[in-house]
Amino acid sequence: MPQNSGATGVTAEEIRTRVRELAAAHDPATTDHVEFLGHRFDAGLAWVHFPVGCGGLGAPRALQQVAEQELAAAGAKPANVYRNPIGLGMGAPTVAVHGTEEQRSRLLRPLWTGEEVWCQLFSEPGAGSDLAGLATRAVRDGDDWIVNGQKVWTSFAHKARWAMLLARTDPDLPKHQGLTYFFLDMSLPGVEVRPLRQATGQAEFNEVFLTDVRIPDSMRADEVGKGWTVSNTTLMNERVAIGGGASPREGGVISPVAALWRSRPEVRTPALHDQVMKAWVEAEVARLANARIGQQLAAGKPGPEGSAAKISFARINQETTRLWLELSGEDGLTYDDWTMRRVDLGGSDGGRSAGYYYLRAKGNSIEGGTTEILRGVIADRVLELPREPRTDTKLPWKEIPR
Amino acid sequence: MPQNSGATGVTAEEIRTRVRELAAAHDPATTDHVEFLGHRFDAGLAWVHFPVGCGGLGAPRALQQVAEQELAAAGAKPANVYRNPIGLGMGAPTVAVHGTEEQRSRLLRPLWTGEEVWCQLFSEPGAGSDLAGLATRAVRDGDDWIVNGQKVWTSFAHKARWAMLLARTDPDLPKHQGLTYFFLDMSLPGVEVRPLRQATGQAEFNEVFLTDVRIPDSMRADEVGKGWTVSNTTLMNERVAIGGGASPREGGVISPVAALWRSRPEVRTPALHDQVMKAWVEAEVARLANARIGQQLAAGKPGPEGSAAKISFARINQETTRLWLELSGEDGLTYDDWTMRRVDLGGSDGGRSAGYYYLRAKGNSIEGGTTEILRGVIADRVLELPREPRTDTKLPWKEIPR
Amino acid sequence: MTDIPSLLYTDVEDDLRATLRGLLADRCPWSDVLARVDTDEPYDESLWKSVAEDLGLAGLLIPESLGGAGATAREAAVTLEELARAVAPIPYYPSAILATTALTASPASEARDNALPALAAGTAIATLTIPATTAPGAEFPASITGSLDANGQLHLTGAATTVLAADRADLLVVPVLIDGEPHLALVDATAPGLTRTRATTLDATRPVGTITLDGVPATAIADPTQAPAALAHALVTGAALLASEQLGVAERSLEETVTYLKTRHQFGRPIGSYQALRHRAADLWADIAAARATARYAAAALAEGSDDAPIAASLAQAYCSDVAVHAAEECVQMHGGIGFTWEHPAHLYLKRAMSLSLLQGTPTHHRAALGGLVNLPSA
Amino acid sequence: MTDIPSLLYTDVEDDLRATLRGLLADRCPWSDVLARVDTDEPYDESLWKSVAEDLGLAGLLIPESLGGAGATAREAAVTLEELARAVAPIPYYPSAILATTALTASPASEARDNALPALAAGTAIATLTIPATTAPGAEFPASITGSLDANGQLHLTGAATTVLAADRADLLVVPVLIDGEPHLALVDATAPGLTRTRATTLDATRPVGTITLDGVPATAIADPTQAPAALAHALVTGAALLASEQLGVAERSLEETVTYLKTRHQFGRPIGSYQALRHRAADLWADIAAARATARYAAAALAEGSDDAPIAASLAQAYCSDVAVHAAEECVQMHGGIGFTWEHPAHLYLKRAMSLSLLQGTPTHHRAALGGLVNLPSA
Repeated sequence: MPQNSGATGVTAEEIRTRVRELAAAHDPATTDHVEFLGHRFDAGLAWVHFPVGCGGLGAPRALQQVAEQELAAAGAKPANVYRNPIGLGMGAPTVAVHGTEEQRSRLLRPLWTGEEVWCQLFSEPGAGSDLAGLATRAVRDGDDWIVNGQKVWTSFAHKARWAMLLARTDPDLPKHQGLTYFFLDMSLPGVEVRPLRQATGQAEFNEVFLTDVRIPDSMRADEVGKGWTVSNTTLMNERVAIGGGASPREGGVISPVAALWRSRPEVRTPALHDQVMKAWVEAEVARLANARIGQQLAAGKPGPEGSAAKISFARINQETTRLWLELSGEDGLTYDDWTMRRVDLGGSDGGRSAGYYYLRAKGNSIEGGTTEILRGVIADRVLELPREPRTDTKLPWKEIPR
Repeated sequence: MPQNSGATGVTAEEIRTRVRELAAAHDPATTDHVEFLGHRFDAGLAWVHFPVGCGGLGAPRALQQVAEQELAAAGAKPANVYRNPIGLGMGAPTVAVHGTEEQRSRLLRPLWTGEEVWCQLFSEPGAGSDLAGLATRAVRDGDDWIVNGQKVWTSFAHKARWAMLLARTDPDLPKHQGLTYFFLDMSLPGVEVRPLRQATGQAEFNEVFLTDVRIPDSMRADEVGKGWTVSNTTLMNERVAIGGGASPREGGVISPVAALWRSRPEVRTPALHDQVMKAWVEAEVARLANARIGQQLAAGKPGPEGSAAKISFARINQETTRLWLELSGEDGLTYDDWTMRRVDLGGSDGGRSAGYYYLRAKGNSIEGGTTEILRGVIADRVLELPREPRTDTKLPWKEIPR
Repeated sequence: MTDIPSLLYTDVEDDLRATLRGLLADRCPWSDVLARVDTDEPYDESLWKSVAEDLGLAGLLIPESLGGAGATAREAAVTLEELARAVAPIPYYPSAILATTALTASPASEARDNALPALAAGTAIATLTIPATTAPGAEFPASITGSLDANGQLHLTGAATTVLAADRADLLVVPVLIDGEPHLALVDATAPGLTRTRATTLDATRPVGTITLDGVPATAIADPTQAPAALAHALVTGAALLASEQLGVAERSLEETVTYLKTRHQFGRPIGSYQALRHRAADLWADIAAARATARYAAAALAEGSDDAPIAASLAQAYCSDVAVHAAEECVQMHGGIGFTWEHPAHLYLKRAMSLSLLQGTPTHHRAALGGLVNLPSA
Repeated sequence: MTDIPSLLYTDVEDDLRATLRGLLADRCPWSDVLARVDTDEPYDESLWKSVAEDLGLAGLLIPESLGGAGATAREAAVTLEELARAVAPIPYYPSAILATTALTASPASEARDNALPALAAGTAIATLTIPATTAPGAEFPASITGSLDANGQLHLTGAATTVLAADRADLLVVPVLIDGEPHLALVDATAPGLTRTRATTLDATRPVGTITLDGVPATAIADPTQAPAALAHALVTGAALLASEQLGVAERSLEETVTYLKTRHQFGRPIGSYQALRHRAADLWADIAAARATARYAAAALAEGSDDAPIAASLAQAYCSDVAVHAAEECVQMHGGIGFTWEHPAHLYLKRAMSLSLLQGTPTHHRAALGGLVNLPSA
């Protein structure tokens, strides 16, 4: 966002003043939360580094922290991330950077207040790790685009009003060049959302079928053929800050395992002790590694360790939940419930049986970038190893074997 | 060997008769071993499936077993495999299949008797896994070939009179097509053998430097440009029959570890017990897997499990010797001797310190086909997975990046 | 130890496999297995009828004189391989392996000799009322006790948890303490005083449940001189043969994976052409080849009545358990997203493999037990 | 536990590293280290002089008042990282870490306060006479006993095996039992009655040997109220800081590997373009990043005098040991044949890493010890 360089000279004191004025005009204690968030947006205090009129003040990004603290001190609840995580985390920055004036003013405010939930329509059954190979077609028809295709691994699609859609507009170009990015109104005819049931029995994600959906060209983000660039803005904001802060010792999945070990001496055997200690060591090492990543970020030296952290997060969850099952003895044979139900990503899933966590952990090395892809990222970007030979980047997309 | 199809109708009884005649003419108890082996060769009892005149009778291969048993019963010692393993294992079949009449009569008899030891000059510093990429050049000059290059990982080179040499005769052809195979007299001028010291401190192998070595064309095996085909005959015979027979339980490197555990209770800890048992399980499983391979071979159904057996052999040796070091406590810090000395492959290396075996085991996953190459063999030949894209098979050799 | 029995499959075993595989391909596609998870009918009764009655496989381990096939653990092992490959939802293992071997190891008696022909015919299904996690070498269970009433009729009281096929069995083989002494008793599951529950299980194709006995009439079939050995034999047999189930699950997982690796394209080429995946698939194949030898050895040792059977059983469990879980885990991972969905069979293999690793002793347990069997004492 | 100290390197530490790395690149190439193995002079005395005297690094952990730098374990850790990267053949760890911390944890005394300035200046080299495999928490050694003669002079008798730098040390810090009570004593290695031998070691750059004492005169420097704690402090410090050596070896192994992967071609392309090797290298990098955080935490916990230091030390050993060995093993394997030759440095890293994993407690030992420290009791 070139316009947010902080050159406008907004100071922390001005932020504090604006918060005080906002709180004086709309008492956080008595104002409806959504309504208050709207006022906060209008005051430029949603994302202070966004441009004026887009919920921001064109202030330096670091001042967001000042706004949050001051608002919390004034008794204001923050935006509800659990209600609209994809919109807040990825939709907003994409709209702010690549959206037109009209798109920004239509989309950002209800996104911020949570009145309009967002989802992301990127992955397809045939395009997982190879996102740029996607097949959903958008064909120009007058002032509209007619879209057909199938998207998958879409969380929040059943609640979303808007989607970030990546579609192919020119199959004759090489794969990365023929893509265009749209903001899709999920209430349009031809959009069908079906829950996608997982190995755990429940559905955190959806499949989305797009059949002759007409998107007005006014809802295209950036230029035709620039979809890959726009999607990179979205994905750069996807990385959850795994290493954001210092979690407590025994804070993760080691916690129930350690608790079980301490509370049920009858399950203890010498060999299992070593396995529990291995899991404990892995968990504590990962905690320290994440803390170090957080310290690097805080010192303004972000490192590439995030990919490593995600790899180890998945591995530790998988190994430790398996150990949990073994320690569970007879209980390990049972499961709480296979009934299909929708569960929101990020929603609470506490209190389930060990088997649930074992199965769910299998997704950790697939979702949000497979472990294999992340290893490739480290090999490419950190170790700068030679790339594998590629045959798919220069061919017209339609000629790539699939 | 098309000529050994057994069509000559030699029977087991004839073999037995010939053995009796041989033993009657040359009493094994009193005849010098080398001399006896020479008579055995002349009687066609060296390799009964080889052609007549080449130490064989053109008999079915299965009758070799009859000859060996009958000779042993007559008190004759078998050929000394330890003295000339490469000659007996790989050289002889290569000469028999690809050699000229002249080469067979010159080479096979002293190879068999052990009077002339053989080695193999294939691998090069720049061509290990990628043998067909080798760079040693042979240039035609009248009736000779002038050879220049460097070979490596050559066991027995310092004792060998003959070598199987693979060299590049046409760098303008694709890599597999420009190779020619020679029988090299190691006593020729320009052949220099240097010991190759290993991580263990000792040298089981050699480097061989070839500088303007003149090989007469009469010592070329098969046609010019057919070297890759000939080398495959050699390599097919390289596979040591790991699964040849049933080794006893605790027969491998688990043996000293189990002995240490049994004899020194003070080293035992609960966690180490699980590690020892893991090693024991791996060893016993490998023993059974090898026995099954042997049973398949005996049933005439050779499977592709040999590659898997070699992978697990290396892994087990490596993991178990590491455990041995850990169990050794203070002794694990020490080493018996770093002094450089030559050791023959296959020679005894018993009674060394645990550290020696730990280091030596590191070679097991490299020598005779790396674990990585063997995994590729399984992926290609057993699982029939798609090959990796290759760029080196059709280019002229000289244009391949290296 | 140098004389290793044949670890190959005989022609008879190959034929058995082909017949059963054909039946299962036809009658037990994974989609049917999956659909059943959302129903209240965990067992495929019709498939049971075909396997047990039509093919006669329920009686493999029962002597011909009692209506069985008089076959050996080798054939039973092949049967379990195939059933596991198909994740078949039938109670073959608890009935035709566990309960049957407990019965055949008990002395002849009217009760036993009436039960076994029914089991052989598949018209009755039995189970052994012990927790499914019980390992060979476990102490004789003490959770059920028996006493004689005035008429000399034995009555059992107590409970057993996580009993395989608890909800389905017609006959129960019950380890029971009578006056503190170990016995086996046979119970008709419809007898008064018997209640049973079905738990929801990680492997929905293999339910367990609790059997509660409140003065249930029973017939003693093995006395203190016989019962511990009969139970031990059943547990060793069970553990040894589960390795063949593990082998079957592992094989099927790898096959599905390899098929997918050949067809799925990303970045313009089949993902099976990527070296990291090729190497992982090759390692799995190598592990499975070793697991096959080990599972075969366990079956052969049982078939021969070898003294080495307890070692072979623990060895097989110590090795094959992990191979099966690893193969199923890799099957999920190498399929990527689709492998994590309900509508793909990978999770069925994963749940079967993980559940198998907990049955009749975990690998960790069996390694520790092996230490005692091969004179490598614990610390 | 939520307050984690900085795990980053300070500017001072970065400067220290740069200086030392420059010196080692210049003065301690691996080819020199290797050549020394075939000689009878295991230590590079000239390098010691530069590191200890010129750079003043031998006194990092010694207070300024006693001639040292008054630095912390953080700087010592960076020093060890760099020395291990170079497989430097100098007795820094036994002298500047083990013996030094045993002395600084002992009360002020004439003997101690004469020794420490010499150690700080690098003019004397010391060691702690315990087996190099001794882990934190070990019982106080009983292999050496002391008694007073008629003049009140202490004399020591006994022996200690696999003592680091036994053949080189000028001063010995000796755990000794006097009348059955634990003490530390200081011994001049040239004193009468002292003999020492040097063993041939797996890591030829780090000799160990046996020290035999036969009535050797000594000076007590810590009494029973002080000696066990001083020894324990030295052992915790040693274990914690060895993790930084392990980190250094692992980093160097990976760097050598990555360089080779970029240049070595087989089948027409650099082997670093093969996915299986790329993934393995990436995993190593991830493991090393985690090891760095763990080693840094151990050093920081020592520097802060945190109660968590024993946990941090065992954690670091439990993790970093295996990372170092694995990285060195992969360095050999990914180099193929050349990595198994004497004329390539991979074996130097492998021997250092393997030897390090045995020093001051193996990973298996430290995991067991951690159980006691974090209330996860053994079975």
